[in-house]
Amino acid sequence: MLIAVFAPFLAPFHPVDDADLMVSDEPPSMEYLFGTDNQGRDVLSRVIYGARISLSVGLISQLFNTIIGVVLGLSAGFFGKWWDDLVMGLTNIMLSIPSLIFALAVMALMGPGLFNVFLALGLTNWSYTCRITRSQTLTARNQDYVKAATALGYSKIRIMFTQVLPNIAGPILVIATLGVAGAILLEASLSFLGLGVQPPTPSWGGMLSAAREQLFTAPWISIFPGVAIFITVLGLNLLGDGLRDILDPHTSTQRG
Amino acid sequence: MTETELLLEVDNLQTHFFSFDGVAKAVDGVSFNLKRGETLGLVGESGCGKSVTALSIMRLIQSPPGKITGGRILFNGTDLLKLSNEKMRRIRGDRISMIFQEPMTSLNPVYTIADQIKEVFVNHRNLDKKAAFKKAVEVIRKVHIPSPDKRAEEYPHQLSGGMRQRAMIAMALACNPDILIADEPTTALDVSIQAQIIDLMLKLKEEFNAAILMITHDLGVIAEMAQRVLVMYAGRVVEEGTTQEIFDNPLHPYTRGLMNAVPVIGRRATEGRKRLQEIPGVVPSLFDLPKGCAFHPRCPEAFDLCRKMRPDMSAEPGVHRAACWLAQPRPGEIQSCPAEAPVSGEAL
Amino acid sequence: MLKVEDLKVHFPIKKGLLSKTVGKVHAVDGVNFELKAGETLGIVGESGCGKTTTGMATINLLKPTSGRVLYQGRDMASLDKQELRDLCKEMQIIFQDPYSSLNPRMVVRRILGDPMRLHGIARGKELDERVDYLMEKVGLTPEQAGRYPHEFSGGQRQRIGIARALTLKPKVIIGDEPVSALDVSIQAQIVNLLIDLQKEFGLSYVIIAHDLAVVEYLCDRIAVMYLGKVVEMTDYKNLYTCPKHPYTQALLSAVPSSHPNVEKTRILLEGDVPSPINPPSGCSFHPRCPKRMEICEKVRPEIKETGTGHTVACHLY
Amino acid sequence: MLAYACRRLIQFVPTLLAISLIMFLLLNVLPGNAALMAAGDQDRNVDTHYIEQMKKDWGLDKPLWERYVIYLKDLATGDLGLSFLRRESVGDLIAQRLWPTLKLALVAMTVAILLGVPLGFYSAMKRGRLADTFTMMGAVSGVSMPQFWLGLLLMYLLAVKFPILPPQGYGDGDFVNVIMPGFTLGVGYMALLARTTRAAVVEILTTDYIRTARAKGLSEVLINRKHVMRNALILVLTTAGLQFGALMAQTVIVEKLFSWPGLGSLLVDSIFQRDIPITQGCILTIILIFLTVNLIVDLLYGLIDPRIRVSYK
Amino acid sequence: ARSGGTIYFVAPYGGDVFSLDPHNSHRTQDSIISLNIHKCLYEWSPEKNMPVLALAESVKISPDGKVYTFKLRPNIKFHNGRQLTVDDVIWSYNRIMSLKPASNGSRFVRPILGAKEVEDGKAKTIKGLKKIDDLTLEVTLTEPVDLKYYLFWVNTCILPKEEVEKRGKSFMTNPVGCGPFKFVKWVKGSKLVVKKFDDFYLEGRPYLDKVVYNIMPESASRDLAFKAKKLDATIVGAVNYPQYLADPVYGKNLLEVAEMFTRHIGFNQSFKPFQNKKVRQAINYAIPADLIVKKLLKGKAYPARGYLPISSPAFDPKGKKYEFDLKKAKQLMKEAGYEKGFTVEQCVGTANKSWGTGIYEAAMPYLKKIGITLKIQQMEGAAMAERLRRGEYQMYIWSVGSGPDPLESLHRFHSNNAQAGGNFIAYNNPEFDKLLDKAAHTFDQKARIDLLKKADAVFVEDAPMWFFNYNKAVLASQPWVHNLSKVAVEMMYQDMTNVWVDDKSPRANEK
Ligand SMILES: Nc1ncnc2c1ncn2[C@@H]1O[C@H](COP(=O)(O)OP(=O)(O)OP(=O)(O)O)[C@@H](O)[C@H]1O
Ligand SMILES: Nc1ncnc2c1ncn2[C@@H]1O[C@H](COP(=O)(O)OP(=O)(O)OP(=O)(O)O)[C@@H](O)[C@H]1O
Ligand SMILES: [Mg+2]
Ligand SMILES: [Mg+2]
Repeated sequence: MLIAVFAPFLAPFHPVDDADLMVSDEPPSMEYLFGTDNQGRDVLSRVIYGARISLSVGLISQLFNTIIGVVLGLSAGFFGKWWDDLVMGLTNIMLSIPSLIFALAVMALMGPGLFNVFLALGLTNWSYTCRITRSQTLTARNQDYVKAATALGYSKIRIMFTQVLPNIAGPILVIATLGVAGAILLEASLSFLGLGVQPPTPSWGGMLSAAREQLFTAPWISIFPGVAIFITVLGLNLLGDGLRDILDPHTSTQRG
Repeated sequence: MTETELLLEVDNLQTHFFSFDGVAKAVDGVSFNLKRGETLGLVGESGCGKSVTALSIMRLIQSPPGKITGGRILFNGTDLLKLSNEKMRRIRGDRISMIFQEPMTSLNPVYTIADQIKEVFVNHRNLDKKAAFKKAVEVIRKVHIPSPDKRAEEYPHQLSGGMRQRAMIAMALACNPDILIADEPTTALDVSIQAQIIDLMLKLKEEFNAAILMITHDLGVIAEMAQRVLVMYAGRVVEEGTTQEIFDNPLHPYTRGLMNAVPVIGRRATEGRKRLQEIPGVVPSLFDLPKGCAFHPRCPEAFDLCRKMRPDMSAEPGVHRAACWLAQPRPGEIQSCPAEAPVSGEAL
Repeated sequence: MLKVEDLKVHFPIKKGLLSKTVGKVHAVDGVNFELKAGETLGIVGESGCGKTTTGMATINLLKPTSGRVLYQGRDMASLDKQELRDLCKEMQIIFQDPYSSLNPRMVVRRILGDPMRLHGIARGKELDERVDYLMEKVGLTPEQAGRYPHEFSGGQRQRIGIARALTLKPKVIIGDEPVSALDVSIQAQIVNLLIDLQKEFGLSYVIIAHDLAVVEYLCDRIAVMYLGKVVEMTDYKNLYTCPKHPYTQALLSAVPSSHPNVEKTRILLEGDVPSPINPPSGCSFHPRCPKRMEICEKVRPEIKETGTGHTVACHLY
Repeated sequence: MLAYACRRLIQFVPTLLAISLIMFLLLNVLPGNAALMAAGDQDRNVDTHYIEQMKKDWGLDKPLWERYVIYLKDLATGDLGLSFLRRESVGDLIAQRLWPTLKLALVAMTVAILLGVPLGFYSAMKRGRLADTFTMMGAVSGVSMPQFWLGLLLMYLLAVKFPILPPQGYGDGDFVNVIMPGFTLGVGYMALLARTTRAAVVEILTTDYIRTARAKGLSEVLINRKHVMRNALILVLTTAGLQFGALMAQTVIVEKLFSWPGLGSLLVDSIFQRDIPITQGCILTIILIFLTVNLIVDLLYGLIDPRIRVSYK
Repeated sequence: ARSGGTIYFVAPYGGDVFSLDPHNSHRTQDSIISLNIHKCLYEWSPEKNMPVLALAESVKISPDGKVYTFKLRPNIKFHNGRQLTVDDVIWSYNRIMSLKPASNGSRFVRPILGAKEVEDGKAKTIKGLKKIDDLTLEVTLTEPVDLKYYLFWVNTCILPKEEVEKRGKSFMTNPVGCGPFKFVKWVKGSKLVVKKFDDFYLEGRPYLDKVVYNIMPESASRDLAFKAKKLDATIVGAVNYPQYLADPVYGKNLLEVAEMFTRHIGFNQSFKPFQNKKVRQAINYAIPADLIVKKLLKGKAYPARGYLPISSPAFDPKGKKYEFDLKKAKQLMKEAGYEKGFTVEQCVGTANKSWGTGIYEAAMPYLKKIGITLKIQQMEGAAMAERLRRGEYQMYIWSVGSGPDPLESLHRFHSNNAQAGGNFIAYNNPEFDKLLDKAAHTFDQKARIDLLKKADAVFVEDAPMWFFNYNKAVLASQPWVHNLSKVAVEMMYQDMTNVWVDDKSPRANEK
């Protein structure tokens, strides 16, 4: 995260403008710590700038996912009846359409662009969040404190947002962190098929797949973004596990 | 084998849980003994260490975070704490067995009742599957489950709570153990079912002549089942005696408080609604026990000494005794100059 | 004050993705009672007999399948939204489980304050004062209002639950097993608190419990439920001295004795409580009844008055 | 059980219809069309006459709703239509590709289960220790390892450096050909299953019935084998079932890498070529498989979990 | 030459083979294989770099260039054993014109008199095809075009009527032709096997017993498979080219040819700055095409001079070439009044490595120097094809076929060819048009070529595009493979008739 924010200060070169074809495909050296890519751009700088794109792809699209998933899941779980059936039907459909295919179709439809990548990924993966939110809502809805709120004359919307949502935020957050990792990887797959973030903007997935043919001739070009993805995914997974522990009422009550 | 044969001797048992917040001395120096054919009741409030005591005897404390840090558990003279895992495993379910509070979750949902009882015979008696099944049906019949052949092949979720608890009992008694530890066996059950189970246990005890360690927080159950009673508070035994003694002449203020806190059915009709006696305050956290006697902040009879020093048991195991300064001669030097002991309000 | 007439609550049993209704749970199957001002009514019965459901339907947390709940003569079903909200100020509920009945993400001050703000009972400084007042009333200190529920013990939480029920100054409080989850030593504190509050505020209680001793101690009149029906209703004295329904008798005898010297003759019931999905024909207690007669299998006994204020539904009388 | 299965099968219909509509709309508003693609790979002079001819022949000039109605009519008779570019029946095309993809997915799933489940189990047993951390880190790297990396690496190692496996291709359906792609595809899912298994086992280990089993004096080995395994299986099975659908759709990269004649590459190629009938057919097939697999998982569930078995009746 | 053995070849383009009925196919991928199963009147000769007679033994062309009289070889047999006659030719061409959906071969037959009427359903048979006898065919054209450049495409192959009708749809997957190899089997999406046709009309050929085509779209996998010796020959991608060049074994066996594809960036004339010729020229001067070819394409391309590629008969080696000259570029920009530069918002392109958005990326820093900023939009082929036809772009980067017939190639930019017809840049220059029209009516080969050279020069001077490069197709083969040829139309169009393997091949005796 920090790396992403401070990219301009950390990166030794500009990821796009400092391209120099004369030094393309240079292996790592003192000047270019991670080597250069086929366009003669500093891989280190691109990895650092790529963090911005990849993380924002992950975060923003996951934000979309989470909002869609939570709103639908919460309302479905809470209001039930035909609305629940409808939302669950939709969720099941989304769940069964392969996410890559759906993202692919959305991308092809909306055309290229960073924002569209956010949107495509953001529209794709909400079904899981939605299911979890709904099932959590169903559990939370039957908690005594929710009944108490009803007895105290709270309106449904108020109960939904003040009583239910804060209590199911934990699992949702955990899914969201894992989803960020998923989105980063999905963007990489989209890039593989040529529909990811627009060049020359560096994204890890894009760098990785752009350099896949050079895996054996110039391994540094793809290894470093690969490692960056690995570390991020690992970090997010650990963060997810950590959040799970922190937000688990069992552990937190024991603390008290 | 005489009536007074000593089966189990627990001596200064210490079981602690190690967590980030500190060490919880869940069981802190518990001593008692158990004779063949006897039912020993273990009462106390939630979290006072009853289950941990039982699990320590079975050596089933989750580790980490738990650990038995001291004491001895002599079973027929051998120290269970010194046995190898393998040897201990052979004792479990065979010589000492245990039933748990939650009959709903204590049975594996994916195996039939017979399957789960069979295991005991296969494990401890090396029976083949067929013979084990026969034996299983036999014990199921013993615990008065109707149509045992049919029920044996059913899954736990197909049985009612009471039946599941019977199945648990059948499983525990399968190998005719010397000691049966029952950890709140009826708490999760309805009153009428509870009566059935208590009745059953009493009958089976006669038949098997096992010793029972009966854990409960319901004094009524104790009154009906136990010959002797241990009262625990915050990880320690605070009073021991025969049931009669405990009910008629409780030594420890905590025991007295318990007795008076429960409404007795029918008493209102005869004596009118007398205010129930409360034990003020809350059960202390194990991480943060008060100095001196752990009960003193809630004790109506507490005095200076209680706040400074923890009282030990007033006598050796086996007689009516309590861990209270009121029930025993106080240490000489303090007794002589009680005024010198400063009252420290901060001890609270 | 509060009158429940032939209350029935049936839950549909749904199955499969098509949610076909395959049966009904007769959770509450015709319950009648009346609650007078300042009175305490007890409801006892075994697990699953419909006590909670009755309570929930009474304060309109559940919609009855049929029957009426009248509050001060007005049928609740006929009230509009605003009137229902106002009804909240009249009737409140205390839950059994002190752990799940408080929102774990809210501090106590909000738990107690929000409803009052919502109903415009108090705001600003006045609100804080009232929260402090309530805290003290239930035996907690005002300073503790800044804490989260998990920082309290079970007994203290139950006190908060009671304080919350009092926020809107209700006249009737329904206690759904308010002490069952508590330790013996804490139970007495809460029981005493309930009695004190009743005296002070002139409350009427409906206390739901399965512990006969507690109910007898707290309540003026007691209804014994079995499988969704009230089988016996009487005052506390009669309940102990002359229980009439065989089920009540068995229930009483099943209560463990209070002293090793008290010898009890137990009436052991056979079998388990039948499922409310297919209640037995006739008297629903007949399969377990030690005194069953032929008629019990076929005819459902009507509730009969067998003495002043003592009603029972049994063919023996 | 049979009745239950039938009922579930009938419930597929509305889902499939909804999906077909969504996908139909989505695909038909995509820019570009098959006729352009058919005019040649843009490598020769373009024949406009031909393009118009194509559009007419394929009905691309008709309004959208009319095309959907026609499509539905065909679908009702089990006809998935004719591929635009391949001029073959989509049904046949899919039939040819289905087995290779299923084979690939099954091998991958087997790899994932055979490696992932024991790994998760092991990790759960050693939870909190170093071995656990390492195993789970390995699992995460399995997830974040791009398939084409792993595939190429394996290919390099096992076909070039130590030529023990064919580098690519379907061969004549020989088993040796499926090993590498299957493994490549399976590793990511293995990691996922390892995590699920670990979580499931950790949870089960704290249940009361495991405590009961211990109290019975059963050995740890027996407890794990009998009591933990079966319960964990239930949870693992759901994950595996849900994942299977994803797996079927994620085969494209591996298929391209290993020249595997599967549905995934057919699907993705057809999207790029705007061959709508194939795309539709593939998606419906994949979803049908997904639904079927989940149905099977559900039914299997019943076999393993007696609690559910009863409710089928 | 040694007879026998099997060769493992590769079909590298865009996934599966679709159809082995060339009338019903439009893809390079399909033709690679069809080429060896089917035959046409003409075939491509790599040596002569133009089409030569194949099924026909001789041809007589009338002076006005409108009547061709073909004499077929007498010994041509279809794989089912039947003799091929003029009837088959006529039937095949009629089929091409009347297929539904339309056949991609139709445009090659359309110049024949009466073909269009058949296509439009107005006639049953093509009027311009006349059977003189079983082996003599008279073809009348509507316009004098150089028919060899039309009837050599495998899409115009001659098929046996009875087999096509018998097999119906399955003919596409199980074809019968008269080429050197017979179809054996096809594992969809993975590989395709053909085996020697013993009755092939050339005595003693083919040498090979079997050819296995592996369908391998991923270049990295191809590379590994080749190194694992599971491929006898493979097309080499830019990334691996230096490695192959340096390889002691493979380096000597590389076949290189300038393929007839011209990679370029097209300028949309409706974008104001691009209306100025000086701007277009400035861009041509500003981007170091040679350097990009060397670095990004690893030298695997020939920097472009004009539009027509090196292997085109009308290529002019002395023609004007825009050499990298930043000063001149700046000067031109200044003259054009764009000293401050401008931003090109829609630079469309695909993800292709050699002629996709990567080239924009490489060009960007250089264009920046003359003030031009690029905004890249990467998309897939289908979407791009539509945008090009609609003119919804400001710059596109693409590779288009620019051969083998130079006239046809240049005709793409004739003003009467619509944007949708391939003149994406909507080029319109009367001078250019005139030269092309004249060339079309000139039958003297040399004079015609000269006219076309001139036309290309006009085009280059106008600079409606940035001329990037002509693909250098590189075929690597194992040392035991002989007689593969440099095919300028498309390197992978390898006619296996003359290819043989020596006994060092691990598959020397595989049947
Ligand atoms: N696995 C564990 N980890 C940490 N602390 C534990 C664990 N098990 C028990 N404890 C602590 O040990 C103390 C005693 O617990 P125990 O279960 O013996 O109480 P109990 O008397 O059986 O209560 P209950 O009546 O509620 O069953 C409790 O304070 C509990 O917090
Ligand atoms: N929402 C529901 N849907 C279906 N059945 C329900 C629902 N709520 C309760 N029931 C069923 O209705 C019956 C009565 O339930 P209720 O909770 O009122 O019993 P109770 O007397 O309060 O029991 P307990 O003492 O266990 O709290 C039970 O059989 C229960 O399973
Ligand atoms: Mg316990
Ligand atoms: Mg209840």
